[in-house]
Amino acid sequence: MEEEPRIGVFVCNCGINIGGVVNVEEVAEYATTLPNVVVSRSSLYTCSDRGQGMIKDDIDEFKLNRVIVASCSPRMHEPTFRKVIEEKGLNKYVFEQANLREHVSWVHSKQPEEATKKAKDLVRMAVAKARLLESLPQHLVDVKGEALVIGGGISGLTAAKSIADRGFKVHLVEKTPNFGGKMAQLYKVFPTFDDPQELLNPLVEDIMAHPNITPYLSAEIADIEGYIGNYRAIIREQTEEKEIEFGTIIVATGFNAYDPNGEFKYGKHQNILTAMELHQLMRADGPTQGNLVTPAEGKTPRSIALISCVGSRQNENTVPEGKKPNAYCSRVCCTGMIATGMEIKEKSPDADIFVLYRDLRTHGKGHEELFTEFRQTGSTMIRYTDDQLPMISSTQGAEYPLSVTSYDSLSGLNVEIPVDLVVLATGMIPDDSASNIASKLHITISADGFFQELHPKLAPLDSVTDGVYLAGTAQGPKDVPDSVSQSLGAAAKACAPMALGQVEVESTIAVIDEDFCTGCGVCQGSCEFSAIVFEERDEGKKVSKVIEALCKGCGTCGSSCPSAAITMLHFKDAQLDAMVKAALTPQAGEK
Amino acid sequence: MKDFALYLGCLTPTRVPSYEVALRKTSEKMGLRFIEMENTTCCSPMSILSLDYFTTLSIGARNLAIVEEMGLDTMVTPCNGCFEGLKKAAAILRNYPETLEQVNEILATVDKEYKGTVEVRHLSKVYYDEVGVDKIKELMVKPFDSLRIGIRPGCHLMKPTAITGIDYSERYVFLDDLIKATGAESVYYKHRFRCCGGLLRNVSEEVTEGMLRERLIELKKGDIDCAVTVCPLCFLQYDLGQKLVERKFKEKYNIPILIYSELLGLGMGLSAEELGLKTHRVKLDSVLEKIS
Amino acid sequence: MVEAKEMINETECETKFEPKLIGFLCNWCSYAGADLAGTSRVQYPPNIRIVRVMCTGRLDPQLILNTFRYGADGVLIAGCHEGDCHYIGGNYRAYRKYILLKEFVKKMGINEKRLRLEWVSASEGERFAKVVREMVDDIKEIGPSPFGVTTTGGVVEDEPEPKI
Amino acid sequence: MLNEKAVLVIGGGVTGIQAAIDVANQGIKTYLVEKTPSVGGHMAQLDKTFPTLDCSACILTPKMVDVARHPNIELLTYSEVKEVSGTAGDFIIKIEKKPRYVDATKCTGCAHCAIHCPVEVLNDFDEMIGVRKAIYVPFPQAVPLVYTIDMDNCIECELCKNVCEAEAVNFDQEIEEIEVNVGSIILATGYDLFDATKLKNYGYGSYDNVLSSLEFERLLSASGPAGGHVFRLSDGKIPRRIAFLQCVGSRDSEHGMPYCSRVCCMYAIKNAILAKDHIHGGCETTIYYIDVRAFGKGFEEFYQNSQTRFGVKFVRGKVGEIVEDVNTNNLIVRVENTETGQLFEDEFDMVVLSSGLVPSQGSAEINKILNLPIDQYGFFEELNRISPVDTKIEGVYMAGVCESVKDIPDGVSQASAAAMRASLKAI
Repeated sequence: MEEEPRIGVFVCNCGINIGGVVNVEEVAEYATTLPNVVVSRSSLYTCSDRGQGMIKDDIDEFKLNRVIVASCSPRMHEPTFRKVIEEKGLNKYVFEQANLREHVSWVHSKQPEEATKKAKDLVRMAVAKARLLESLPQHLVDVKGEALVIGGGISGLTAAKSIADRGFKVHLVEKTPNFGGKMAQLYKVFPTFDDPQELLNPLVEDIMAHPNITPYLSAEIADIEGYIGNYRAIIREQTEEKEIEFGTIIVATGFNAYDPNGEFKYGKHQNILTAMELHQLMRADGPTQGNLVTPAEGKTPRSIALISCVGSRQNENTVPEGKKPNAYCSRVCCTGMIATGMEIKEKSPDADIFVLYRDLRTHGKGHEELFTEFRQTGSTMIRYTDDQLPMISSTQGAEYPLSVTSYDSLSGLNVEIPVDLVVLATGMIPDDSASNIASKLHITISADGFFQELHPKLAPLDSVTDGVYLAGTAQGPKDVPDSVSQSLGAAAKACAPMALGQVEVESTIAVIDEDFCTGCGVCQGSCEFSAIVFEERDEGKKVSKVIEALCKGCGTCGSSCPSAAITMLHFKDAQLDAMVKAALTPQAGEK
Repeated sequence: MKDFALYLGCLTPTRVPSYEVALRKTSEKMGLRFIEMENTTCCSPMSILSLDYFTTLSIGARNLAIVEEMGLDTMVTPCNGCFEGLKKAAAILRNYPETLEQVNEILATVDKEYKGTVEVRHLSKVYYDEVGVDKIKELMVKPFDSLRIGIRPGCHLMKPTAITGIDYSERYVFLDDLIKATGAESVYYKHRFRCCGGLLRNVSEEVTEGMLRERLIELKKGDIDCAVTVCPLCFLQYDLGQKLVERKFKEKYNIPILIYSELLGLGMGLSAEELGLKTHRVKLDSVLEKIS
Repeated sequence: MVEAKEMINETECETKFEPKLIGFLCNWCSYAGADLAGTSRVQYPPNIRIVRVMCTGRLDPQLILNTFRYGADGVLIAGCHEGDCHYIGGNYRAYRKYILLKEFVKKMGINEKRLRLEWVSASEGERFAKVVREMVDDIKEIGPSPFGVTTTGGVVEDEPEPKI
Repeated sequence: MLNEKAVLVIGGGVTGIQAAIDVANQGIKTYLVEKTPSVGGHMAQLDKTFPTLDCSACILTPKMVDVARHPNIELLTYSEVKEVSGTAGDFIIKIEKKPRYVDATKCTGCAHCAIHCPVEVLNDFDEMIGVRKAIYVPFPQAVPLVYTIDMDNCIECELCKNVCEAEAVNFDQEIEEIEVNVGSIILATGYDLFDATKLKNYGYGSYDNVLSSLEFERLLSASGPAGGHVFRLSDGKIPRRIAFLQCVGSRDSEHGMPYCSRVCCMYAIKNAILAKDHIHGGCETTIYYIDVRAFGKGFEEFYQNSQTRFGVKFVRGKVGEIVEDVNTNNLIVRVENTETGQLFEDEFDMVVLSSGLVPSQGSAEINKILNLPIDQYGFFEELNRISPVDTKIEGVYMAGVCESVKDIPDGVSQASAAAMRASLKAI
């Protein structure tokens, strides 16, 4: 905007909060002496209706094109006052706030003179910046009312169905030929012992028959690009490729079972199974029609050992050479193991069960009760320690094919258990596709290899990229209900922008002056959000370009540009420089 | 094309003769050579598996041994039940040598030995792999374009996939291709993979008919001209069972049901009479009209 | 020679000297921390003038140098703790620049104590106040900035020269 | 663009806040009803949160402000649901707004009134450790930042009325009843802390230096009654040895609390670390546990660090009883170390009980109106394993601890989930 700045300054008493310390009248008076200030007033509560009304009237009366309120922290009321001037048709970015409460009156309450002096300085700084403020265009991006759900396990299915029911189109991509994921491979789900198929089948059928859902099976994402509201991807299903467009993404790529190869003699003897393998064995559609028999002998097992924390809570000393330890707890194995124990008891009541655990973490709804019930089956609990892992050896010709020896920290004894079957309660590891997806979507991966949420406490479903949301075990180990909750939640997150059809992206973004840009790409390296890309100009010159929708406006690129080609809107070098100069050299900031 | 040992099982010849007719007549046209098996017994019945593991396996092993004696390596059966039972037995006997040993001890009492070489295949899969979609297209002389078909693969053809080795997906089954090959359209409808309740018929009329009714309702919703299966038991349910359900619940469905081999037969120009389709309880007129 | 410069300054103004501090605070952590100092009424000397930036990563070394050029006796840069940056890693990038800047500032004959970088979270109001107190005390010891003395005389009027 | 149908969220804790925001963000009108004067719930009471040691207020306050500022959210604090009729898609709700005796539109939260108010009352927000005035905001960051007169304690001296420049105090305010029509309801009525006085052997309530975990949180909190300085309530001395007792009112069938409260292990570890951090000159912290249930993302790592980096001591054993030394007010805990099998006594300056979570009074009250099926403890029952936020009444959903005990991330995830389900009934 070329027109001469006309600034209005409104100094707030905030009751006695500011006025009690700072001489507000004096500050307001002083403001009139500053360049381009055409009106300056004080008021008791500028945020009150009366105060706001005063600002509006003055905008009309004095044709203000900049407004400064000197009151509380902008983090408190900047949005309030921005709305006020917007109602008067001014752009919200021509507002500036000086913080006279949190940064002056409340922290210098014993020094009124200094406080007043500081208040004047802050107002002068605000004016210096305000003179250079400019209206910024509002950036709205349209959001396509379609979502991509990656992964067709219970999480992906749940998310897809909700979004579709909400009225948006969903592209559901599953890499295997079937929906249901890992849950479909289970025998029963704890602690209620429901048949997973009973829960899954109706859901899958709804999905297949849903008018809003396009299912892709045995499919993969060949390519994906874009930003919130405007993504494009190429899906490869069997042989044919299809290009689709969508606005939001839900990542539900799930988990893999930890591969215990090289640990606990796994793979060395047929009767040493992982929990997943045991589930297969116990299923009615398993190789033995659900008959629980030892793979080697085809006999009903008389004695079974269940070992927990296989692939969880590891450290360098507990994993074989060359294997990366998983430090985290896999969250479901303990209850899973106890549930398995109950199921074994149900199938062969005479079998003796030995549970080897470290801490028993039956933390979910009804889990502890299940554990209590299990203990009443007279099974043996053995608490091993991570410095003495249980040892398994196969005993040729003995009555029992296997023998487990372990230290029991509760009795302080070393125990030896002859068993027919050993079941390893293996933990969860991220799906193989995780790192690939992460780099494709510019989302981060946390130390444990699972996708990293935006905030571990309050934003567990958002990724660092707007429009990309996390569901289920892709974000970290969890059981079925927790996965479902997460995926329903992720669906809600995805529905929000699609329901509104548009999202406003902050206008305070970085812009690049292509004439200055030498195409060195330093800025691209400095951008955490991959918001800067190369663009080919004619005569083959490469220049950096900011993708507005991706830019979060931190300005880091600006300070890293060796050619000073990047301007950080609303926090321009000149604007900050003016503030500093005004702060330090009063006469420079005055008329 | 190599020869296959044909294991009909009990149900097909005794209760679904039209299936046997169709499979024999069509196989000639497709150049499939089936050799009869003699002195076979009940397959390797899952109904006994839950009672005694080794007995079941031994029965299966005996049938499989016969194939070896014939100097063949592949057994083909038109029945889903036989298919799963024998396929499973073959798999277990191949994967668990100790088990095979114990089974052979039992077989020795009837002077038989099973070496574990036989592969068990389902008729429909033989159509798909050996004959192939293209060949079938060629053989079709009747226009099925207008025909909307809901497939009914039957559980024991598909599951457990690990053992049956049949790639099955909610989205797509090889049967869809086989249907398309005839020129007809294969329609997705709910419950296409759900149990028909057939095996429960001897256990509880209540349950089996309740289940079947749900299936029929979903089929009806799919608005299809006829259902097509490859399983004699499914067929019995949807054909005979349909009548019983209609009577019991005082409802009318009139969902014609065909066996895939019969569909092929019709497509190849064989007449309903030749195929003995008159043995069906549910009238096929609507379908026959559409394709004539 | 650094010491020499500093000594002159100290002799010049043995009279009560109030250092002028500029604080560049990131919007998400440190500015909020300073606000908390206010809401919890923690007192600290009124020598600091705070400039809000969205992220410390945005801070251009040239801006800092200008700040000294205009006569600041001390510059505080405060951002989110490691790993808490609202923009993932802006604070780390600020830290890199800071390391180099400190060297450079020394070469210019400015006592390195005048430039300080601190991680102050939104919950550390007390800590923010403490940092300001310390800094004010430190700089009172050192005396005014060698560039500060010009404030009475000619203000550096010319605009910052372009970088290229 | 706003939908004609609306959604009602009951409970203004972090779960309710998240649920309201996620519904409103979909362009659906949302009513958030909270019975206390401010939103924030238990999370606002916490000092820091595990496993990141994030300051609770810093991450929660922005959300509280969001919920208050959201154009689609009508925030009804100090209000209670009195009546629910109708069915999914069309519920009629009667809500009672209790009188604050302060005009919310005028009050600027300047605290002037409270400064002059002569009546001091124990502050329930501070777990009765600190005091507040009869005219009060429960805590500095309260949303809305509007003062409330607690009439049970007010002496009606009207000093507040006289000093209020904004002329906001109004003793004539009366109960206001409003009626809203919504498509669906989300319950987020949270939890209460298990009342440890039921466990006579721990002497909670009679020994000054035996604290509940929430009391300890308030001691730790910088904005709490002690300004973040941990001291003994008996004599103001700084505790040098603190014991944390796990499974107080959890995994305890004897006292009818068989379930695991899921969060105690982690908050105890967190508080043990913070105690070391807050107490200058050092402090020894010991945690007595049955199993350490560090199951969430980053929890196990946090647990390991607490031992290796911070030196928190862990002893496996459930404390049998606590005895107070009448002269020193020190506490002697009697316990069997189940790893060594030895019985022993140890003396501490302070003992913190990691009390479990129980269904809140609020849940029980709202259920008097809704009659939802509840489990043996009073948590609402879910429809089935893959509908964890659906109650057995269509159109009524739930999130957070009112369904079952869970930590904050699981709570807010569930909140978003409930928002999804609820929005389907409001479109």
